[in-house]
Amino acid sequence: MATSGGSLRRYALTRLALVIPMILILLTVVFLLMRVAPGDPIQAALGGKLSAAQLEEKRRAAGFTKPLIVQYGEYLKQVFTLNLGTAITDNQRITTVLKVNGAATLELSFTATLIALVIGVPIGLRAGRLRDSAFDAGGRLFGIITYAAPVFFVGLLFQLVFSKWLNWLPNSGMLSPIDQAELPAHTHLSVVDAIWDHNMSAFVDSLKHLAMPSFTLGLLLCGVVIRLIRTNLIQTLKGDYVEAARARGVPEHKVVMRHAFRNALVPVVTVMGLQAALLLSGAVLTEETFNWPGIGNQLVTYLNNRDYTAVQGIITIFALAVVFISLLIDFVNAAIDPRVRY
Amino acid sequence: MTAAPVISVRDLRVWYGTERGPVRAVDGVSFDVRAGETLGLVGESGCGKSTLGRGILGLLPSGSAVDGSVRFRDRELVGVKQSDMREMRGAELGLIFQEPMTRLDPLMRISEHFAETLRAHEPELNSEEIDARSIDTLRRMGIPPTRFRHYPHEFSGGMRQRIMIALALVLNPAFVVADEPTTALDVLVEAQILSILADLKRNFDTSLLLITHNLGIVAEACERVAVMYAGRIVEEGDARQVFSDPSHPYTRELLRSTISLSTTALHYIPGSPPDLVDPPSGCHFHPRCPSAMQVCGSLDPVEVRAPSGQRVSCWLHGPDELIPPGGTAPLQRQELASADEA
Amino acid sequence: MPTKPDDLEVDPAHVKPDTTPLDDRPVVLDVRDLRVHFALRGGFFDRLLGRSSGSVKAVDGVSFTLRKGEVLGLVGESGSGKTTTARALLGLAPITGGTVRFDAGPEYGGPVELTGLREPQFRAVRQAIQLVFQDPHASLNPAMDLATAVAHPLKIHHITKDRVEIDRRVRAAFERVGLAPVDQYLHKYPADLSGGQKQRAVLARAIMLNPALLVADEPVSMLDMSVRAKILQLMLDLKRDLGLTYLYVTHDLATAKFFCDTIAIMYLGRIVEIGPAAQIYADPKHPYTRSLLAAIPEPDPSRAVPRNLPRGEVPDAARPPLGCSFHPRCQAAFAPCGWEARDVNALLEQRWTAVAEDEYERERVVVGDPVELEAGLAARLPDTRAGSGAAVALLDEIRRADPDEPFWRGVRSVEPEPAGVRLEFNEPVDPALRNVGPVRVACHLHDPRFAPLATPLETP
Amino acid sequence: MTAASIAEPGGESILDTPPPTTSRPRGPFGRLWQQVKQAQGFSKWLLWVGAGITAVFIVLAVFAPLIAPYGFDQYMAHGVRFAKQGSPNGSHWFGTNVRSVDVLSVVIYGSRTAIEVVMLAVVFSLFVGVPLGLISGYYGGWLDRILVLIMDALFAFPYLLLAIIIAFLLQNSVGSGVLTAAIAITVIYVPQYFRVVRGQVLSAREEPYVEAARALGARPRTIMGRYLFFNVIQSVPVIATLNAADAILTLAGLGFLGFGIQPTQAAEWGYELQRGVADMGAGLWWTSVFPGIAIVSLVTGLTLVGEGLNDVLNPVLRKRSGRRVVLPRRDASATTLPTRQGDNRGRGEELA
Repeated sequence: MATSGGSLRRYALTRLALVIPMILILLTVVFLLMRVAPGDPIQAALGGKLSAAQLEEKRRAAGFTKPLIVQYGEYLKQVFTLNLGTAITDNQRITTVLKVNGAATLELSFTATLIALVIGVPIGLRAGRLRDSAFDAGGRLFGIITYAAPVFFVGLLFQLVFSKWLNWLPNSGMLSPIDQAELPAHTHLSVVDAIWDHNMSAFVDSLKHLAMPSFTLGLLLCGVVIRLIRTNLIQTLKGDYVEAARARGVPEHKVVMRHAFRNALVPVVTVMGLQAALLLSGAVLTEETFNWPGIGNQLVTYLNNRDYTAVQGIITIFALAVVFISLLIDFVNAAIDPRVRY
Repeated sequence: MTAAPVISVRDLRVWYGTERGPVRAVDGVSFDVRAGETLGLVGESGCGKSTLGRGILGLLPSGSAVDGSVRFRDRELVGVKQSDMREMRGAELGLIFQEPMTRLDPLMRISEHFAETLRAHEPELNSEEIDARSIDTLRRMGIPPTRFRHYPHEFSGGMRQRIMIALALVLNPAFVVADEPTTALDVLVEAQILSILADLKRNFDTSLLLITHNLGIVAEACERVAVMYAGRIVEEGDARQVFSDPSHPYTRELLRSTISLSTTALHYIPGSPPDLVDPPSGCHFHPRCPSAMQVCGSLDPVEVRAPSGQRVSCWLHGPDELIPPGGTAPLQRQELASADEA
Repeated sequence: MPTKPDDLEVDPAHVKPDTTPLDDRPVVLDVRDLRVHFALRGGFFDRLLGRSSGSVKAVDGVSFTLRKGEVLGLVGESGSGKTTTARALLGLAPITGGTVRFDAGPEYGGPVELTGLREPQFRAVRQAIQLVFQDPHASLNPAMDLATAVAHPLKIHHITKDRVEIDRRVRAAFERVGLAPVDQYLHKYPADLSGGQKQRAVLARAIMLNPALLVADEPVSMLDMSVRAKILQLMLDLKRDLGLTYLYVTHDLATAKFFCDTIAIMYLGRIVEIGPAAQIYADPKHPYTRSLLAAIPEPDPSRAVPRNLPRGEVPDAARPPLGCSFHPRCQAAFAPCGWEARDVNALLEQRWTAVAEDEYERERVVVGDPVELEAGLAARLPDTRAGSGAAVALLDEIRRADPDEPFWRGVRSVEPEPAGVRLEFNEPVDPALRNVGPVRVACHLHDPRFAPLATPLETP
Repeated sequence: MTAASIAEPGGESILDTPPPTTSRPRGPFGRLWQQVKQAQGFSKWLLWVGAGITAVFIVLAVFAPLIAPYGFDQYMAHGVRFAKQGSPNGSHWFGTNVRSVDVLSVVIYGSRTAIEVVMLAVVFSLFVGVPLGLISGYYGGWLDRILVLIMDALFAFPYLLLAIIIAFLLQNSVGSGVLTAAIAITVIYVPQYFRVVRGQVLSAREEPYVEAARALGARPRTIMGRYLFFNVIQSVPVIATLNAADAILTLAGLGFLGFGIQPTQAAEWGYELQRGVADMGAGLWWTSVFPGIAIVSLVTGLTLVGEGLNDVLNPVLRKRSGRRVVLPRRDASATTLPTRQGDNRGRGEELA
């Protein structure tokens, strides 16, 4: 047991090696899902617009006539060469979609996570510490209701109040058309681009556009954060080492923050990593509600157009994102918990 | 005995709530521990000995009720403010736990545990002083300085218990409660820890309340012993005296049923310890006592000084003037069903 | 002084009616060179590169025989492999080597070789061998009432489906273990019972199938002092009445002394001493047995004596010491016991625990923090000021401070090198069990080849 | 493998207080009910308020045809077409929507759809997830490793996207009704049951009572059925209720994105919200606010039940006791004698 000298680097290498099978499994799942689909992707996307001969030509060009195993190999090759193909319906390269729309999604998710943490962590901490107090009850109810309210409904209400009635914030979109036209896309993150360009009006405009979507998504995540922190804190506060710290006369706030909270963080971070799935799902709905030009919004468009290639490409991106996030989470945990590294 | 008591407990009661009603874990207990003395508190599981130990340090679950008096030197500890109690814990009153494996925060280095403890009570210390004092205390417990910055999981159970003892002693408390400190350890390690505890008063001039279920440990490490049964101390006195000439029937039966290397015949006490939610009337031991009299089931025994010098609460030792007429007749009991015994 | 209740007192002489000498009774269990090795689950990276991450030798060559009606005590600390040995006999831990011959007589189907049995075949053996666990609470299914739990072995082995018959047998078993009046206990759940009652129920379940051998893994260690004797007594009664044979696994030498005919002391997967209980307690031969016996706190203040305890703790079974596993802790260890590179770390740590802070700092500068030394017969201690000879001087100083330290008996040579100092050790010899009087001991002190070396030793 | 766990004789854990003498009703459901009844304080409030809300929706769902004033796709009555996007009034309390359908009726019939889908999905995923978890956890080995990888992959995948794709793929073969939605939702919840049950099995498998069953010679099937199952499903009620809440959100999400149940098949709240987006821009709030409130209420109700159950059933969160003890005054007890005349030592030295 007492093997000393295990290093973070060694752990990181091991963990990285594990990524490969995980990616392969996810890719296989994606591929199978898309290919066992009944019906013909080309027919579905372009049927009616082209003649039968043209469709057949397209089919061959897209490789749908080859055996499934060959298609699978080609798909994997595509992914590992970071070329996800071209959408059938609008001829956009999926990598371009990732760059442009992905940035919008990133901007939204990042801000929403930040909001969720800023609101959720203090509430969860206090609720867990003052278990069964009025604050705890209130905090839990707040968490339950924010989670229970679908993002699109909250979004609609926000739109009704802040946009329609109060007229404070723009109803939808990422930037006003005028800023959209002026602002060069360095990163496709509108807030960052505005700062990059020292463009004050675009900066304010982008923040105004960001406010409602990010709050909507943030509130959803916030419910999860409160619940997680509260439950895990209650658990770690019962820990033997917490009682031992109290018995040594360590001040209560240090007992809570240094012992209980830090130990609670390990499971919290793990579950938060799994909640990446929630974040991305919520992002799709939020983007749809606020017409935010994110990747989820784009996905829905392609789905409605029956564009299999594009859908497959975007799903692949999501899958890779999930793997990346879980990797990140494990590294964070290894940094917090010395036991993980062995 | 000339030394003044460091801890003086009078008529202490600690009850805590359960769904079935209050548990009378400690129900009117009095004893003293003098400077540099080790008092063994011995009893079976569930007799309230751990609750008593924690009650002295004010470490009780919420919802517990405490009354009576605990005086530490010239300060009353029952009813003292939580913040004052915290300042005394660690600095004046130490606690050593049963299970060393879980008592150290797994995310903190040993050095950080010491720094936290010392900073909480002596904020004027700088980090060199903290390190020097911690390493010195650890060394006296047999932990090499090379392992000062290791994490808890890199130590074995015995080492962790040594670290826990060092953590309890680094502030030189005048009084330490050791709650079954060796129960979770192997017999050789147990012996090592016991010899460390026996050296305490030589090296640290600390008074010790050693809570244990093991009479052998009391014989080994304590000058005086208090025997606890069902929330009360039934006998207390010089360890040699109590072991060679027990005054209370429970002490006597407990000694006889203990299996040791010199045991030649099996002996046991019929019945099992009572439920402390609803303990028997009068002397709590009377249903199991081979010497029970009529009075034992109806009146609480009064503490008297036995001829051999120890304090004992048993009607066999009087005072005769308080026993109602006919009270000394043997108690008639129903035959115990054999399974009630265990 | 009231008189003691004699009816509760049991003279152990009365519970052993079988007067046949132990050696003449049939052998029920014959274990030869039993090995239980667990492959260490290495990191993914190791497996990827095909690196073996070794194995834990939980049980490493254990041999003993158990005759009908005998009680064999398998005694050791945690990590000694005693529980793994017990579990292996029931097929709950994989037997990776050796032979285990079980022969409880024709009524149990004659002799069986347990090594190599597959799980379905083992299930039949488990009618004849039963296991009692340490924690009576955890070994009963919380969702099953006592009657169902005790009757379950009958259903599992398809003994009978007749409800009346099942009920009769369950009641008989309850009576037998003292859970009476039976009706009061039949439909209780484990959570409603005290520890002793639960252990009685476990025993009732164990005797349901009329086993020949009962493996009891610390059956009383979680019970209160005042209850232990009752359960031990019950076990003795069952043995007498049902003709059982016991393998009693425990860390508690006191109950073992009372309970067992034969004692086997285990340390790190091996038996270090085995023999008749009376002999072992009267005249322990192995230094480990001696320290165990000396370490038991006796409930008699007048007998408490200062003792010379072995240092340190049971080492990691994944990387056991060379030679005799006990040598790093043994005060009597000498040249052939297996001294090696890893012991240098222990020596330094022991030194630095004893000396003052400034001295420690000074010496640490010379040789640096102890690094994890691999097992081996040569150790190189670095010298940060190469060529100054400080490391050699430090070793000399350590030796001068405590010339009786057993470590030095294992050192063959100390050679200064350009960048430090090289220590070489004597060739390690694995101690084998050998007859010493009526007992068998695995210790070089009792080996005539080495015994002459054991007296204060001249070191090179 | 060193000094980890040996006997703990005085261990104050298991044999701490002698058990109560009365036997309690048991069996898995008896035990569950027993614990639910013991809920106290806020947990009790959570449980009962949640159960109340949920019960209201169940009543609405069961008796929808009797309660709803009109059918879920009825846009005219007595030969008169309802107003298009009419505001709430006496005959249409919640107004009418863009299809001239009565919003109140849609909301009521929506609860029927929601509860149908959720019940189907929960039952399906229980039937798939629990046995898989049991088998995977008990046997371990390569089967376990493969199942875990697949389930983890499914679990980590954005669940809404998964549901969309499944629904999208099933559209052609199964259609776009209740069953498709239920299957799509089942696929995303199976991994949760699998993970939880497998985790519980892994820890229960190490329990001595399971090893004892093996030592008795029980077959794996018996061990799983008699020893593991009832001890492992303790946490299933909690996940099932929380998942049911979650499933309603997923169903609504599917509807909102246009991949859910079509309005010709059944009334569905998410779809109504999608149609309401345009109305909202025009200030017509009622077409979306009422279905929205219905979603929030039902999800809240189910979540409250789940949280309440979690408080009660989860051993980690369960409190040992809620009641404060008040010590009776000493002199109230006649048997306690205040005089301690026998003691003539220690007392006098009380203060130095």
